[in-house]
Amino acid sequence: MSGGSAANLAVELAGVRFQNPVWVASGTFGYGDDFQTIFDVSRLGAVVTKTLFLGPRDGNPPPRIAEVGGGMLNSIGLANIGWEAFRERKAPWLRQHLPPAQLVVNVAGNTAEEYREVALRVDAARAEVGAAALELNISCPNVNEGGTNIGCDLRLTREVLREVRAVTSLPLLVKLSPNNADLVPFARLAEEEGADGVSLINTLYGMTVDLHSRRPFLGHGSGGLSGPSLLPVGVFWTYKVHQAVRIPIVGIGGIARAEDALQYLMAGARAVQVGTASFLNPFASLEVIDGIARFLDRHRMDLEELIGVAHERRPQNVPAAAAAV
Amino acid sequence: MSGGSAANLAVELAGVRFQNPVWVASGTFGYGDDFQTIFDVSRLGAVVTKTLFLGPRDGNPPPRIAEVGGGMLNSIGLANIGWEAFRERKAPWLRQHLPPAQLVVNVAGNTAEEYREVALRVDAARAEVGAAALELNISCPNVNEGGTNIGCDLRLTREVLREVRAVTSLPLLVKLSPNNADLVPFARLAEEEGADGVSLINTLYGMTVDLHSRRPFLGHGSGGLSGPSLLPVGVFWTYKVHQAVRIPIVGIGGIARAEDALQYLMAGARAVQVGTASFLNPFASLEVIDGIARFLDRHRMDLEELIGVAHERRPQNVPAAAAAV
Amino acid sequence: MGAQKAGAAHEPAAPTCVPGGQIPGSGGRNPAPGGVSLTHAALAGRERVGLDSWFLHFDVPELASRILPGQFLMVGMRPPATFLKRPFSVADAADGRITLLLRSYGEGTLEMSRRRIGDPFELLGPFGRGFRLDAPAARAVMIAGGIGLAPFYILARRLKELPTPPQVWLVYGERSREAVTAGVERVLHFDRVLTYTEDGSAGERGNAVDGFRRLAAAGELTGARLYACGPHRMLEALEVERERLGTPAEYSMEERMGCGFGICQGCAVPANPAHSAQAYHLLCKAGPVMDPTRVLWSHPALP
Amino acid sequence: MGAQKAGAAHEPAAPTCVPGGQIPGSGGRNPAPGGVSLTHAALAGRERVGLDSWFLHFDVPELASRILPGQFLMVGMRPPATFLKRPFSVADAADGRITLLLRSYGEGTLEMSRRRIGDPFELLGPFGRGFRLDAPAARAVMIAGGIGLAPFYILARRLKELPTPPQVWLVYGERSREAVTAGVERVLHFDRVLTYTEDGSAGERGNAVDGFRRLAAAGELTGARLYACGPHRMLEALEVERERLGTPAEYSMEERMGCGFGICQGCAVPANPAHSAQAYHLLCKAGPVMDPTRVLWSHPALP
Ligand SMILES: Cc1cc2nc3c(=O)[nH]c(=O)nc-3n(C[C@H](O)[C@H](O)[C@H](O)COP(=O)(O)OP(=O)(O)OC[C@H]3O[C@@H](n4cnc5c(N)ncnc54)[C@H](O)[C@@H]3O)c2cc1C
Ligand SMILES: Cc1cc2nc3c(=O)[nH]c(=O)nc-3n(C[C@H](O)[C@H](O)[C@H](O)COP(=O)(O)OP(=O)(O)OC[C@H]3O[C@@H](n4cnc5c(N)ncnc54)[C@H](O)[C@@H]3O)c2cc1C
Ligand SMILES: Cc1cc2nc3c(=O)[nH]c(=O)nc-3n(C[C@H](O)[C@H](O)[C@H](O)COP(=O)(O)O)c2cc1C
Ligand SMILES: Cc1cc2nc3c(=O)[nH]c(=O)nc-3n(C[C@H](O)[C@H](O)[C@H](O)COP(=O)(O)O)c2cc1C
Ligand code: FES
Ligand code: FES
Repeated sequence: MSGGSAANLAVELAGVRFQNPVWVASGTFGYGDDFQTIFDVSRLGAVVTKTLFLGPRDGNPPPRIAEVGGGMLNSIGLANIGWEAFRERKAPWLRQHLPPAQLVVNVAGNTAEEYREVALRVDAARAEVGAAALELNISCPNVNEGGTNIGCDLRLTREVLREVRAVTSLPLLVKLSPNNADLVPFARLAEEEGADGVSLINTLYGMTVDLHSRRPFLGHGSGGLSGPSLLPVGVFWTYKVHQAVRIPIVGIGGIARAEDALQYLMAGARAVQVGTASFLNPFASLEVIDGIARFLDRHRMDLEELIGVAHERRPQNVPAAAAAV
Repeated sequence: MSGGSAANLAVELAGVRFQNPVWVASGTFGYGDDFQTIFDVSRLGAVVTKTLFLGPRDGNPPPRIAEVGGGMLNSIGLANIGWEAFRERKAPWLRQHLPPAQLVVNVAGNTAEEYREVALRVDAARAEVGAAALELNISCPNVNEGGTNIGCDLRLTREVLREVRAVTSLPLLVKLSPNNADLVPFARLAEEEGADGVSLINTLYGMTVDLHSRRPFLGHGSGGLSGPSLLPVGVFWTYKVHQAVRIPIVGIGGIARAEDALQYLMAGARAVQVGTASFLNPFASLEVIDGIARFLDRHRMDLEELIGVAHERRPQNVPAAAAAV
Repeated sequence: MGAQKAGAAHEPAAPTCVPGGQIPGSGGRNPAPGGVSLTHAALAGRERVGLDSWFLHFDVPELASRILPGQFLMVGMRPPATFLKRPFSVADAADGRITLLLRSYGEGTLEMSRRRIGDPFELLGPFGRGFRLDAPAARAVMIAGGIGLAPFYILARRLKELPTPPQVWLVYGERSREAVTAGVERVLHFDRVLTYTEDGSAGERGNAVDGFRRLAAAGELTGARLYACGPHRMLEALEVERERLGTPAEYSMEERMGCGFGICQGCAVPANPAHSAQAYHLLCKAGPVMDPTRVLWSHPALP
Repeated sequence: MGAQKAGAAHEPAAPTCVPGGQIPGSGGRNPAPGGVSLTHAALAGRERVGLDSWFLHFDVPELASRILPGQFLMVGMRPPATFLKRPFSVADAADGRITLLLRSYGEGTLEMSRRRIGDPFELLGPFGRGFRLDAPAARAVMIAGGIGLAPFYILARRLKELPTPPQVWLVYGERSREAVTAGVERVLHFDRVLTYTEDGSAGERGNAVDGFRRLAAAGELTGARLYACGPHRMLEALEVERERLGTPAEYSMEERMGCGFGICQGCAVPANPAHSAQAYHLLCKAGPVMDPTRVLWSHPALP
């Protein structure tokens, strides 16, 4: 329920009941506590933590963000306080301010073993921190394999999934990278390996060159593109992946308004995540919740009727290899 | 030379001398003649034709374009008049209004054989139409292979390149699709197979759902994303590919102003193509030419000094697998 | 494409290439004959003329002097409020002033309706084939659905300027009294105006096609020439009636437009296979004013 | 992160979670104590005070009442002219009015400088740790480089409101006479103003650090507290001098900011390894006013 709306926004996903389908994306909401002076985070569908590694990471040198047409680039470099510091310093606040079904812990590692290790620790502390699900960020370089991005390699992805799936019974979401020719094989792989859902999409590779210094602007060189530019890309892959797998999809990319979230839901996502939009407007996620409720009210629809509706009466087929142009 | 500028904008690429590095992109300039009432097309570095198939194609049903945050989607569906009609009805006008070194003929087919056939015909008519180079659009579904996008498949790309390279001695540019985990293998393949350069990038897959009809907005379902959103993506791949191959790069994606083109040149492109920007402002390509000339004047630089300069003094390495976030 | 075939006196003056080219971004200064220019103009006037419609005025003498009735402009704001420009029929062009009739509909038009006097706009054009002025009938009957009214101010004006001006009648259908564009009555070029509203709150109850039927039944269309503009469904319904009577006609149509001048191939309108080898016309070049027999009205892709 | 450690009386009031939460988009109405609000405000006043600087005024009593000197706002326009909002120090906050001192620099600030009275803005904040008001010295010496002047109007005002107000001196360095912000003289809170310009066209020739050196040489910094704001290179040069003297100081710094409140991790400033286990401080939370000894001034990534 939201505001004066009659709409029931609750949604079941990966075996968990979320009070609404609007989550906030990893790396764009800190560990939740930065919002303590802004709004009551328990109104959200879920809070996804910044990606946690086993130990802390400093991240990349500045500048770390750049504005580009239609969004921004970031090269934060997965700076995070590490799992143990999270458990000690951040989880208690979240435990107090967030019902247990609303925390999704996002983790990663530099190797498959590191993924397993951090997943194991989250699993062991699941009750203590109140974790509803685990989200795997696989858009990370594998240090053992020349830095290949795990999320762009089916073999490395499978390896990580097996390690993690073996050590946790927490609902498991795999967050897919859009830097691929096709996301369907990754989603199928996730399904095969027992993941409970896929989140998509992470950022696209990007770079901006500073004309004054005549070199890449970001301290790290390149970065990840997020914001409005990602909306049609994320909706596209949501639609495609929905045709291919049965596990639920959490739609991410460029969501700033209820209209954007509705596109993802219609394309087949069971939940969505608001990312970069929270930077410009910290209340964006709440506005998305309220806007979805209003849409359902106005059209006298159930959330369930909305999810995937775009597949039902499409005028033309989206061809198997949706080659555009 | 441009306007009152002292800058020499001429650039050698794939064995051809172009009077300046600013071209107009395939599918965003028709066959040139639509500009006859707008400006003198001979001022451009080159005109790249709409992709020509052997025979005419009607294209996709409407709506064919949609506006999205940071750009647009199109699902034109490679509508074109076909090579023969081009040769008869369009080439004479181009021949008259464009010096021979300024026409790049962009071609494609539904199979490797069709690619060969159309390339063969262009080669045979090269003097008649005044073709300076051939650009291969490989972002096309292969009808013999379940519609797999050729440009997302190394094997299919190699097959097309071999067929085409065998039948033409025209300078050959291969236009890469960004819908891939990595563009470097495609650029390397192009180099191996004797291409004279790569053009990058084509459009990214995208979709937008119409909240009123609750179905994909475009008649075709999905489309190709172009415009400002592509700028950081194209610059990123230009930079990466420049590190990996020796054949020249033509940078494409989101170029609307000289500043955008300068980013590509600094990242290593020897020429650029202005695409969607011509829709909003048909004079965009001329403004880019003038702006580059002004930049060179102001900084007393040669175009050659500019090309690839961002690689020379970068503060940090862009790691092999430029994993962002 | 289709555009090439339909050569006639009403098409834009034969284009010539300007040697040396246009000064970029300043096309307004020195356009080729029949040429396209990008004119930077401040909003010179703004009148609300209905619930969600406005006249927007721009003082752009050079551009105004080149407009043919039925032609359109691609209109943008500075800084741009939408990525693409929006197509607008020129509602009037006289005394160095161009007038648009704007209906606020979506993001772009809403933003346009909020702009204030002095705010900067970009006007790109003129584009397209307008109405024929070389085949006047004794009576010009204009059928306007909603904002489809726009091109008829200038068409009526130009018809009245002909050596032997026709009678000009307007059949205008709207949703309701509030929606009715007050400007209709202000223009002196219409000899007769029949207003219809869906709820009967102004004029007769009904729509513009009902008006056509009434004129037809009264035998008042004999010797008339029809000019229609409105939503696709209205034109489709009208065409069924018109075909029976065989009244000569031109319809101004709408389709999403990316560029306005033939390069994006976005504005495809299904072609009548009986009259065309190709599946689609590009509306921005072949139209926006079309011979209705060239269109496949029943195509499933049309709205 | 670093922010947690530096608890002191000058940090924003201890945050409390508002049960029931904020009304989205209307945060201005009911912010938590020390809370962040998104205030929609029309530009209430605009004064050009130098070649490329302006005062922008907003009448936002609720927000104005909560500003601590040295805090900043993330400022956006409606419709947004840039994707991200831009960080601005609050230059003054009194009588329900917030004043920003704007220097037009790039796309966003240029567009801001063109906005007219009545145009809609979004003010998000207040953010960050400001200057300490609990450790006043007998003499407050403010060193401003260019637009680094901004936070010193409000700082001077608030220092003068203390029970035992310090003397307030300003050392202000600018490029040239034209660039000098005329507003400096208008504010009564400065007891002494030393102006420097690079070309000597106003005040002394030199920069703000030269001013510091002069005061140091004259022994006028004994017992003083230093407050500095300006470009990174200026602060770095200043720090070399200051360290020698050991004058207690606070520097307001700049870094690219994506959010302003700790969630994007964009605003990393290299930390002095002698005082910190982590490599970077997040400037928006740990600053923008920093104890200069906590910063690694020589880091190659800094501009
Ligand atoms: C030749 C022509 C002449 C026109 N003349 C007028 C006129 O004189 N007065 C007037 O008020 N309107 C006119 N229209 C319609 C007007 O262009 C649309 O209302 C406008 O584009 C809607 O933009 P939006 O941002 O408000 O809507 P949105 O729905 O937000 O626009 C989204 C996209 O759809 C396109 N679009 C939306 N509706 C239409 C439509 N009906 N036709 C074509 N594209 C559309 C937009 O251009 C944009 O690309 C004309 C359209 C055409 C094709
Ligand atoms: C805490 C803080 C307080 C500030 N206070 C003021 C003030 O009171 N008055 C004033 O005129 N300016 C102030 N600035 C600087 C001001 O934010 C920049 O001038 C502005 O962001 C430039 O935006 P632009 O669009 O004009 O420039 P662009 O170069 O087009 O901006 C591109 C990007 O770089 C960022 N950026 C550019 N310059 C800076 C900079 N110096 N610091 C941080 N980010 C930058 C922008 O935010 C944007 O993300 C402050 C900066 C910070 C961090
Ligand atoms: C500054 C920033 C930091 C991010 N950090 C992470 C991260 O730590 N882990 C992760 O899985 N995704 C991270 N992301 C990606 C977002 O979660 C999201 O997938 C992406 O930004 C697309 O959504 P958006 O367009 O709504 O921002 C980050 C994005 C941004 C902008
Ligand atoms: C409407 C439209 C049609 C296009 N048609 C083609 C085409 O026929 N062949 C091709 O190789 N690329 C085509 N493209 C892609 C462009 O050439 C270019 O690669 C892409 O749009 C990115 O550049 P931009 O962002 O500057 O538009 C088309 C793009 C658009 C927008
Ligand atoms: S609008 Fe671009 S071709 Fe017609
Ligand atoms: S500006 Fe986002 S964390 Fe500091």
